[in-house]
Amino acid sequence: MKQKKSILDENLSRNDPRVKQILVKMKKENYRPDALIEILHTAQNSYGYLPMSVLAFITKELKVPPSRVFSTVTFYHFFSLKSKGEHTCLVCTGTACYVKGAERILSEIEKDFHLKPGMVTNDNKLGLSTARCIGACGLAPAMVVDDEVHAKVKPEDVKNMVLSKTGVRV
Amino acid sequence: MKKKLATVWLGGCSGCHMSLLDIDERILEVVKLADIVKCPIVDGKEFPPVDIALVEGSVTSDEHLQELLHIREVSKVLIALGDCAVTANVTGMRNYLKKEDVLDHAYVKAVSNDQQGKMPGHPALLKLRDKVLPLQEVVHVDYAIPGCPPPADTIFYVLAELLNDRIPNLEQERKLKYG
Amino acid sequence: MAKIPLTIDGKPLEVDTGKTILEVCKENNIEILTMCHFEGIGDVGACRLCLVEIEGTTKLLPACTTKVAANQVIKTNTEKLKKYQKITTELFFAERNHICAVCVADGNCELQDLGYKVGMDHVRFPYLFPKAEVDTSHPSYVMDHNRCIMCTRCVRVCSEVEGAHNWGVKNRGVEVRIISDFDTPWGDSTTCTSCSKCVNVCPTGALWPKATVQGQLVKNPKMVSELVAKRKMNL
Amino acid sequence: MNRQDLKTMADAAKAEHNKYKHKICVCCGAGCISSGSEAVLKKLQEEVKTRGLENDVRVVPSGCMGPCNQGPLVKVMPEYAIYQKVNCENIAAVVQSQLIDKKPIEDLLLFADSRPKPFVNAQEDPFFEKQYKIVLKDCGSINPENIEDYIVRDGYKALDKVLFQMSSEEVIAEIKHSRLRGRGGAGFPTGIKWETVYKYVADQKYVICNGDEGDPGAFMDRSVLEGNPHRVLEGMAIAGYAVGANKGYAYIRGEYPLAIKRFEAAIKAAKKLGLLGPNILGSPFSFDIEIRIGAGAFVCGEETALIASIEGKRGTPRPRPPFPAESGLWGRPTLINNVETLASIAPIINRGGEWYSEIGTPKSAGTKVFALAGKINYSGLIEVPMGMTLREIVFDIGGGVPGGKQFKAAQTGGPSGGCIPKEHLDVKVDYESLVSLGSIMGSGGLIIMDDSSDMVDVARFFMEFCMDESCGKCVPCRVGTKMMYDLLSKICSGQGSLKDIEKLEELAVYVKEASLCGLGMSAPNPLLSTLRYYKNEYLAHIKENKAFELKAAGEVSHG
Repeated sequence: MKQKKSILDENLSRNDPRVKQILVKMKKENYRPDALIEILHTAQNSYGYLPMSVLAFITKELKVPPSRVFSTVTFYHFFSLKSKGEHTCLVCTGTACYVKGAERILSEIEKDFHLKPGMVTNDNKLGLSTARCIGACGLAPAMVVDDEVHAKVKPEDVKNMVLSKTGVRV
Repeated sequence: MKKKLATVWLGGCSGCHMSLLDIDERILEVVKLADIVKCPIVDGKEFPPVDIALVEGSVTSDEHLQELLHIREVSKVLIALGDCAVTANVTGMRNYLKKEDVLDHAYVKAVSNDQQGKMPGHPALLKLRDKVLPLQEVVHVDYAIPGCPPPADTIFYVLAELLNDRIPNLEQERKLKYG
Repeated sequence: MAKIPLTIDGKPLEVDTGKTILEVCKENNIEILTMCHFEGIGDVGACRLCLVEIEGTTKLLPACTTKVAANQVIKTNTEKLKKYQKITTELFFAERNHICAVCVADGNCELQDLGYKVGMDHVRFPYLFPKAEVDTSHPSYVMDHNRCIMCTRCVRVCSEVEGAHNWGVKNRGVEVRIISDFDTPWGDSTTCTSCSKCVNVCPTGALWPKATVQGQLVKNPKMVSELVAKRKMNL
Repeated sequence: MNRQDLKTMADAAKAEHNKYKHKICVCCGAGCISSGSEAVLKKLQEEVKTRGLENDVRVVPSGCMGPCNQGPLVKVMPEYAIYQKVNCENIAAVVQSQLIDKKPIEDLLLFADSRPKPFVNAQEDPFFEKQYKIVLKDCGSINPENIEDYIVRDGYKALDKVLFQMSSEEVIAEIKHSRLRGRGGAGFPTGIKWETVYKYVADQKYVICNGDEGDPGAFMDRSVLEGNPHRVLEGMAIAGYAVGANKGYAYIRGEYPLAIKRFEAAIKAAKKLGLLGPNILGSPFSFDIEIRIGAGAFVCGEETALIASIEGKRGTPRPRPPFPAESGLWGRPTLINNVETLASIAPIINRGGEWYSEIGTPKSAGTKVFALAGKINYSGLIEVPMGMTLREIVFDIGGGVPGGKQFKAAQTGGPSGGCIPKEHLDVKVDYESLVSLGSIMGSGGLIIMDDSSDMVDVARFFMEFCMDESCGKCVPCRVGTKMMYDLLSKICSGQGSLKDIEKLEELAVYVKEASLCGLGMSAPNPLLSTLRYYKNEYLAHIKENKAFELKAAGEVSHG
């Protein structure tokens, strides 16, 4: 078949500190294909998400088929192909939080920031996601703003909480 | 007493009615046992109570919905005739698109010489529903004869059985045909 | 090969050890419905059509991946199994957009045949009408996701037999889709060898050669089975 | 380090610890940290120093103490006084009155705001009094990041015992004798599982710790991994010795960064002391552990899916047999045990299977950790003997339902379980009794609902979960959960019909029996159990349907 331009033709700079992190991890795992998920974790930590060029890079370095990488990435909720935003707001929708009104928190955020789960604001400042349970059930309803867990969240406090933590303007 | 039979044409291409006509001379056996009291080619405004209603087509508009609900109420046996009635078929292919986009494509964007690219908006026109539904998702259906069109032999078999007070069994390979 | 006794549908049989229930049934002309199974490629037990009842086990087990064992009492045609085969078939039809009237595989489709076999005259569950793409970017073939039933035969034949690994599966749950490379157009694939094996093993009208019209699809599924068999012969 | 070194180290550390008059534990579980306990810890350390008490008082960060929603919690030993909602402002007063004036501040004691009179010794509080801690025994009392703390409390004694005094067969016999059953949910006898893996001959075997605690509403494994990682590590090594495996994997949810960090630290510390790695304690047995971080897929809690995930693939399950005990990770015999199961091993080896088997009920021995949450006064982490009634758990330990509302249902087993209604509050909680009520023990999430909960919506909530988490491999689960979810949503929005309930029932039984793995097989449970106990609520939703245009669907009389 005639070769068209492919994502695999793109090259990343090996001097990029983020690429270096991935390379260090790959070396540590001996470039074993079964370490793919571990390597994807590292890549997502350094980039915040998984750009296609990074997936192509990993594919080439590990010498695995592209379909294997893409099918694995899209299977796990943790991995994201899109930027999650500079600041993240994660609302737990586990059972305890559901019983204690996580829906109301979500609708509050939708009202204040025009965000639905999985969306990012137009300026890429704030992203909203949900989790199936962050294991803080005793503190339900819970939400995480930029890695900090907030317990027993009241819907009416959500707006100020997000604003003060992230500095995002509405 | 002679039974009463009706045939109906909802969202479909009338191909199922053509297939019904393909039972050819056997139609004489049918009319021996039943009067065809309502049919797209029989003039009549009311839909009277019937023993058997053969319904072609899917539910695509509010009018279809009202009609079908009425037919269900006045029919002893309701038969979904053909793939549109049974699966939504080609008429249902707009279900994965937005209704507005479909209309836009058909009336505004399409090359047309009679509408000047305008959406028809006369109040007498029927209103499309967001989703096209096969009959069983709206009312209870007693028998379904799939096929696009359904085989004439199967249509006749089902009618003959019902008109002779027997229960047709469609769950046989040779009676069923999809597409 | 050592023989073991077992009973299938009340029939006492002596069969080879190490074989699957499906293999034994085929040898003895006992019909088992299958969809994800394909002679020559590995079994995954995903379609659940070949489920059988085994005395002493509460779970229903797939005939394609379960090995025979001595003194098993197997039932393949109970009312419960027939009912479940029918529901599975209905779910297949309801999941994607199987418009037989405009499908290249009409009349030559394993999914249609299955429907006739289980006597499905209509689907009792609501159709999902998902939005599914049609990929026509490959110079010779088309991938129509509307007709795909996720049997993954194409994925397996591509990796196990051809060794190209062009196909994969993305997402999960009802959102799963067959992908080429990075979910990129099939025509842009860097791994596809255009060998047509996937097209020939596809049970429905999801994969087909271009310039095929409605109802005119001709497939050669035996090609793959025979290829695999010949390779094993080490000629 | 050899056996003698371990003993010497334990004795020295014990003597060192005994020099202090008090030990103050500041809960640094994920829950209390989110309430600000790390700042409290720092402030407390300063406070102790400023008052010159550093030779009398040992301040340690600890794992979870239990009543998570009262945090940050501070425990003063040996008095066993627990202070709740401690902050940087009031910590000085606590030190002053508790340690110097020897007069506890009643207003700050645990449950001071809800009990008529709080308990000066928290062990006397019904919340703790009714519990029986085996798995959680050291959790909340030791610094999880300090291996010495664990060793002082008989840590690694069981590993030492099996390595030098017991054969593999004897270890397995002891576990079988204890009647311990898998705590991951299904309750398969642990000893038999170990024996099966032991019997297969292979060049390589594996032990996997399943820490992919995916049930929404469950945080037992997280708390154990965060609060006492060495106990799990020791359990894995003992399991490795028993089944003949020298390599272990700990698969931990990516959502639990603290658990991962502490378990990593525990592995490092154990390796440094020779409690992990080649020739453990100078014995011929070698064992190494690697962490694998989950990437957010509930189905990976299923054995075969978890294995696929460790192999770096999509976490889709495959049909069993063959079971992982025969053909698991990379086709080798593999033992997979849940965190709580592994955390129960060391006490059983130390105190004997006989002791353990006498706790609980005839069929379900031992204790079970529950994560109590939802509409309940005292939510948190508890451990009770098997066979305790639901009423005791909800009302005696949990303090009942808040806000003057009525108890309506207890949900166990998460999306794989069911709802237990009021009339079964006196059920003795064990594996069999919960199954007979249409639920399952599950991994230990226990969510309490009050009369404001709409049970059809609860069923919809769990079905949505299963639908999202279905791997998509087999037809019944992939399409069936979606169909059931759509039907439940239809009913919830008032557009349902009686026919929809019939369809739901038919699909539920089909998905339960025809699915490939445990996720699909149990996905209909919340639906079936709510249909069983709250059918009237389904019917009430359908009655509302009159207002909708599609009302005739399925309700028209015919024939």
